[in-house]
Amino acid sequence: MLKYLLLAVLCIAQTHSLYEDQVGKFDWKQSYVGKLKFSHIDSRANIKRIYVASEDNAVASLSLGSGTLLWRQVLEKGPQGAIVYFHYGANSLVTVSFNGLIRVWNPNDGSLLAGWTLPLNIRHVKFMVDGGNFYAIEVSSAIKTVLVHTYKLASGSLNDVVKKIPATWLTESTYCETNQNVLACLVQGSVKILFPSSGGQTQILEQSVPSATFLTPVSSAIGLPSFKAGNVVITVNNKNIETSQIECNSVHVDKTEDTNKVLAICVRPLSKSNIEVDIFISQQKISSNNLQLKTQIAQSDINVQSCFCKGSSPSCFCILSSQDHTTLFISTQGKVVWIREEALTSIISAEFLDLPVSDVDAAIEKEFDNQECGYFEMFTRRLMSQFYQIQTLLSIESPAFKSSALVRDKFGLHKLILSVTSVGKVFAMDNLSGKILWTLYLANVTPYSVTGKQFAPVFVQRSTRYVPYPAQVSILFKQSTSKEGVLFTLDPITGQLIHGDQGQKLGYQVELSTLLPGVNKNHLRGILLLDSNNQIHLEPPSSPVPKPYFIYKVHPQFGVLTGYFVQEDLKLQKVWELNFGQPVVHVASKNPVEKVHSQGRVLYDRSVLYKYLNPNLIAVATHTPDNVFSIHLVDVVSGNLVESIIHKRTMGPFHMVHSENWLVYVYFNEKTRRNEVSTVEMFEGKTQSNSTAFSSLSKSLFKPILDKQSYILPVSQVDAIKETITEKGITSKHILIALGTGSILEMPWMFLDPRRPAQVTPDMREEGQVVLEYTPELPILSEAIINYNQTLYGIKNIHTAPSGLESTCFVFAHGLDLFYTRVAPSKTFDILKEDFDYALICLVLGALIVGTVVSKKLASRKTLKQAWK
Amino acid sequence: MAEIKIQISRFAGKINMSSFIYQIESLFGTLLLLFLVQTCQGAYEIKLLHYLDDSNFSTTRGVVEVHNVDSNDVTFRQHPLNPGDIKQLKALAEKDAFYRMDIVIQQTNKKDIVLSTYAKACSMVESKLHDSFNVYLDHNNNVVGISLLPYENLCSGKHVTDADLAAFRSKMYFYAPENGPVPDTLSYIQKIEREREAREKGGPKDNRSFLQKYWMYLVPLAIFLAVSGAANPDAQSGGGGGGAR
Amino acid sequence: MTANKQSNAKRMKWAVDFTNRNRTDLPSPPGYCPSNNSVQSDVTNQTDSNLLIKKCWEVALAPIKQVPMNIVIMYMAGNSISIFPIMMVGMLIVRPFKALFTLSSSFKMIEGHNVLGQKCIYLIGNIVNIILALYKCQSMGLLPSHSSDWLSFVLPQTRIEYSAGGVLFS
Amino acid sequence: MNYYLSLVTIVISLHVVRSQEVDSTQEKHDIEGRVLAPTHDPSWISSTQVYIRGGQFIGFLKDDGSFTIKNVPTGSYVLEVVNPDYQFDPIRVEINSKGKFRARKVDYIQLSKITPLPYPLRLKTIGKIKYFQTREQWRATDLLFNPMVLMMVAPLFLIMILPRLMNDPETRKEMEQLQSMTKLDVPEMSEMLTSYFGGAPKKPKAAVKPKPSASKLQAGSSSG
Repeated sequence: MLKYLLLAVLCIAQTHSLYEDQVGKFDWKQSYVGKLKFSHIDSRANIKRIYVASEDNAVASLSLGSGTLLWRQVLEKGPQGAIVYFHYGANSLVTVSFNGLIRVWNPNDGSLLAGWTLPLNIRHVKFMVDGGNFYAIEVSSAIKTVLVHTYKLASGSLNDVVKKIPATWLTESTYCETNQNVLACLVQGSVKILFPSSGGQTQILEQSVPSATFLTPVSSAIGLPSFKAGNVVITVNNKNIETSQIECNSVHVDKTEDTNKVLAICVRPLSKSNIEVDIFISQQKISSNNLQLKTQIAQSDINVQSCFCKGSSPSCFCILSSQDHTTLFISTQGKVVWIREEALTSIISAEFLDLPVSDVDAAIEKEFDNQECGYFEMFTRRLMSQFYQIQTLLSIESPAFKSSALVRDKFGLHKLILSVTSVGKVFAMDNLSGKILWTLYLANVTPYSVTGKQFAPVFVQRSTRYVPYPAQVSILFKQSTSKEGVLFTLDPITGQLIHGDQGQKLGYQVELSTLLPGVNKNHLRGILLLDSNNQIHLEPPSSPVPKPYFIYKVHPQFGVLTGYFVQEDLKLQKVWELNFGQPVVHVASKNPVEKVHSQGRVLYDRSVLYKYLNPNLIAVATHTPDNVFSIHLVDVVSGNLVESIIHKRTMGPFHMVHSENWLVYVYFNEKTRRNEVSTVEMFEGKTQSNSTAFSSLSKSLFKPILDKQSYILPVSQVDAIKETITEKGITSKHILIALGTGSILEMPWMFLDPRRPAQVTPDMREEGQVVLEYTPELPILSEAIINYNQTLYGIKNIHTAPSGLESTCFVFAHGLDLFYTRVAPSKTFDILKEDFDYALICLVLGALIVGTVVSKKLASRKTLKQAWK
Repeated sequence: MAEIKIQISRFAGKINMSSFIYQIESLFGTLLLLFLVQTCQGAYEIKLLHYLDDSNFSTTRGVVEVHNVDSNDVTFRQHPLNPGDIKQLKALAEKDAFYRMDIVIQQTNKKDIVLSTYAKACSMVESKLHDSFNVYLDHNNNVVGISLLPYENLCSGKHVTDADLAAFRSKMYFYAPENGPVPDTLSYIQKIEREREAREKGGPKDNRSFLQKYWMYLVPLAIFLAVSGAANPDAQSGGGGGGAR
Repeated sequence: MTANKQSNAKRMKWAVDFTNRNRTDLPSPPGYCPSNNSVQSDVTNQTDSNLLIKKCWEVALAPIKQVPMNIVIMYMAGNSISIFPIMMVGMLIVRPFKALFTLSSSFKMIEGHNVLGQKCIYLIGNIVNIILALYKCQSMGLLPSHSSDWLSFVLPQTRIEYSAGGVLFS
Repeated sequence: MNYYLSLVTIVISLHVVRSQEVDSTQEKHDIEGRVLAPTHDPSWISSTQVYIRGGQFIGFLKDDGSFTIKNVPTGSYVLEVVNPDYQFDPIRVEINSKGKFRARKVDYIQLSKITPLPYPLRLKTIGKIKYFQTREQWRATDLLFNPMVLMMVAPLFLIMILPRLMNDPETRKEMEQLQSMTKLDVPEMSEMLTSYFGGAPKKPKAAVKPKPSASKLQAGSSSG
């Protein structure tokens, strides 16, 4: 046992691990909380902080000055953990989750002070916290009473008898809200204000608001619980009602220090990067400021989360949250203090893009641009470009240096991460620093949904390699209203939209889209779009379509797969159809940029087992209600079912990776109550029937050799899996597994190999290859956790991309945290080590040279002496 | 079948916990199951339709009666091609177009399943309508897909007479899905057990003498010494000569 | 250069010192008889050819003699590929080849003699050595004799049909 | 046939749905326990959570390290302590329908093997997680005992020291004796061959003249 463990440790040590001094050198992590739901600014404490609760079930504390995260606790995943009530007061934070859990947090470090369950159905209950008591208010229109349950906040023990406030005015349509210690109900054109926490006879205030159709609580200073009913802002000030009419969607109510007058702050967006902040005192606009933002936000609505004001001529600081999940901290004086891009928690697509070459290199490339010119001209060009190079070397003010920040480096390690979020916001980030280079807000769009996951296709139509032409990327969304497709085409380096703000409206519903392999004369790759009438559209229309071209469609609900042949006139001819009759949970095709270097696998007797590298092979996973999980390997050109593999008594979540000639999938085995990883590797055999070309049609009779193996993955949950990818495919592959506990595990393919022998014989070892004996349980080694102690919450997906170095692969994981790093599955064999000692090697070389010279002298002297003897 | 029974017993376990109504229901289910087990071996029919041009109109090619899936027991009843059909098929082959088929699986008391498959028309012609069907089944023995495989996979452009294209000669094979792998814990535990036992016993004592154990190292050493001794005088003389000069 | 000249000058000085002496006046060392020289050569002439042939055989047999030594070296080197075994094997291969190319010069000393037999033995010995070295290479896995050795030259298959598609958007 | 089978599936799945519904209205239980402090730094409390099903149920720690996972339905769960710096063994907790708890060690390989653990749970760290490789330190002994260095040094020793030893006249004499002994033992093959081949032409040929190279050779052999 120990022997195998030792072997495993050795293998890991060979493959990958980080040194402690490399922390943060190749990686960065950014922590987010998600779209703000509740917030509170603690301005009175010595350390000014902001406490927030988000749509992503996170409770956190931010520093007021910089917006950095001080602590964060993430509650239960999914709707069960949704935070429905949030309160800050008296050195405690209170949250109520949808599952009925009331938790009291220590605001200083985020540890739990108390936690208890509310014994009520949470759906019809409003909450309020007042003086160490927790009130759950049931508004029951059936018995025409408001029931107030009082609990001790610290323990959850029922504090008092249930207080019953008779309310004969309650109807089915009555809508109630709480703010601070006040309950407000909107009843047929009037707002009733109750004070459930006050003892004795309950006083009910009433304000008629004839035109109001909705009632929302408004952010307000302590002691000024306010609501907005229609256009009227109702403020309860010391058991008196004050109303003010402000034409503004989002307001904050506060009071001025000296005059004690009610003050309202109103924020409205003017454009995508411009907002207006107005201050009203007694409905009089006293100041108006225009704020220029460094990001793009949704123009539709902006919500004032909370504010704090000071001074007699009031100057306030406010937290705003916009529809596109951006959190802003501004001062009403017209300054943006900080911006948090919380939309980054909802990334649905990400792409690594090349940066343009530097101006100097571009000049050199221009030199070789057109070959038709004569020798003399070429010579002068050469001279010119060299002169230019010298010039740029000498003068720092040269224009070449100004744009040097965003240029490609020698090893292709500097790239741009383009991420598209489900709210329609697009980000470009620098992969080395994680800095946001530009943002773009695409209005009125929603992402597509594919097997339960949100998805917006991103097409890299042209990289930066074709110098006179700029790089071009297209993003496909659907319009929120008409469900028709919209194509946004942009230059990824600058973030400029090519077809304007509204994008290119396609005028049809897109069913399927793909990037074509060929380029047109402008080096632009075309996009093929399939509408709901099976009509092919090309974008740009003149794009070349390869021949013969086949298209397959997967109907996920019914499990029907249909294959089409694209005819000369771009009409589809249905050629094959499979019907699994089971819902499809996952479809895994190979990464189109993947390259496979080795066409076979060397066995220990030095013969070759050729890989079955079918570019048209996909893996379709279906799951039946009786918990049978099936993997179907389908050749999408011939429509052949290469193999079907079934796993009985299994449950999701399923994750699958399909690469080269193998398949890895993870599932939960219900019978043995553990997560299992199965791997399938496909081989053509010891000979290759056609070593130059692969044709699915002529290979339809052929059945590959399948090797299958299963391993126990001793973890409780897997959130995502992905394979590493490198430029030429020479480097060995690793599987990145995002665990539910927030780590990303790098698992060498060697461990998952289905051909791990049951017993390693000595002649297997002799060949110098590392052969691992089969062990059913995979080792989880802490050295293989690429994010070390930086826990990542709720990883949704991992993206990998090749770098310019063959050894190195980029990894970008996103969820509530963003994490970027680079991994070298076969170690960095093509670059000197980070800790390479240049001084030592120079020293040694110098010493050797000196030694040779000296010893030569000595030797000649000795021979002379010898001759004299 | 065994699987189904296991499922029954599994659910039978649940019944004890739940109410009486469930018991009756599952009893009914069990009975139904047992009934089905007896009768569901019934045969079904597969209707074959083919397209002899690029249009969307298919014609009937024939019918396959499936008697028993496990023993590939099927009967083909296919219409011979008339001269017009042959001409159309040859025209398709000349265009390098596809010979497409729709396959309708007709089972009693069940919705028809329509599947499609195709082959190159030229390979169909060159294999003289000699083809086979691979029928893929799922774990419940439902037909999931069919693929048409002509006898000749590649087109070489050889001439085929019309007489060769008169009738179809077909075969049908059924493929059931494979059971997925499971972690092999049993043999691993046994191996660990064996190793532990071996460790406890302590390996077999090596009672051989020193020479017996290490002869393979000593013999080469001896040979080496002997050979170097033989070679040494020459080397010595050469060295001496060099030194004298 | 100057040093050279100096030393030259010194040597000249020396030479002058030497030549000043009259060598012919010196008496012969005891036991040395200049007239005896020719007689001795006559005696040696008889055994000379035998000695020559013996020397010749020595040269011819040298490679064969090396064989057991080489076998031992190979055995000691083992089959693992690291710098020293590789260097040894390299020597084993290069030496006989070198010897073969310098075959004629090795037997130059015995012009006129019929040394064909010796040459043959020499050749065979070297060939045996080469075969031995090749066998060693083979057992070390250095010879590209398996299909796996040519694997990295196999180009990826080009695809004939292109395909694309996926799950329908909703 | 397939129709019937699918009907069966429906019946079965109906049962599954029912049983799940039963589960959801089942009694909920609270799993209790305590995580023993792995370090003196109090900040570990806020960075530690106890997870079930990868965060579907979470227990947060109080100041004393105690936790309660609320509203867990009956079933078998693997409980994990998530801390970025310290490792804890997972524990399998089983809650039966009567609300009895049973805790045991997680063994994914031998499912039938039960190693019971106390309940309420007491979770102790098994050590700090080692994420990083340690850099190799440069040590003189490492260099000296490097096989490469040894192989370089040993010949150097032989070349430099042995001739000095040889200078000692007694050892030299001994060596020479040894050599002469071995020389005597092994008959010279070339001599044998010469005598064998040279036996026939015993008479020296007159035409053969002593060449300078030959005489040189002679001199060389005689000196040895």
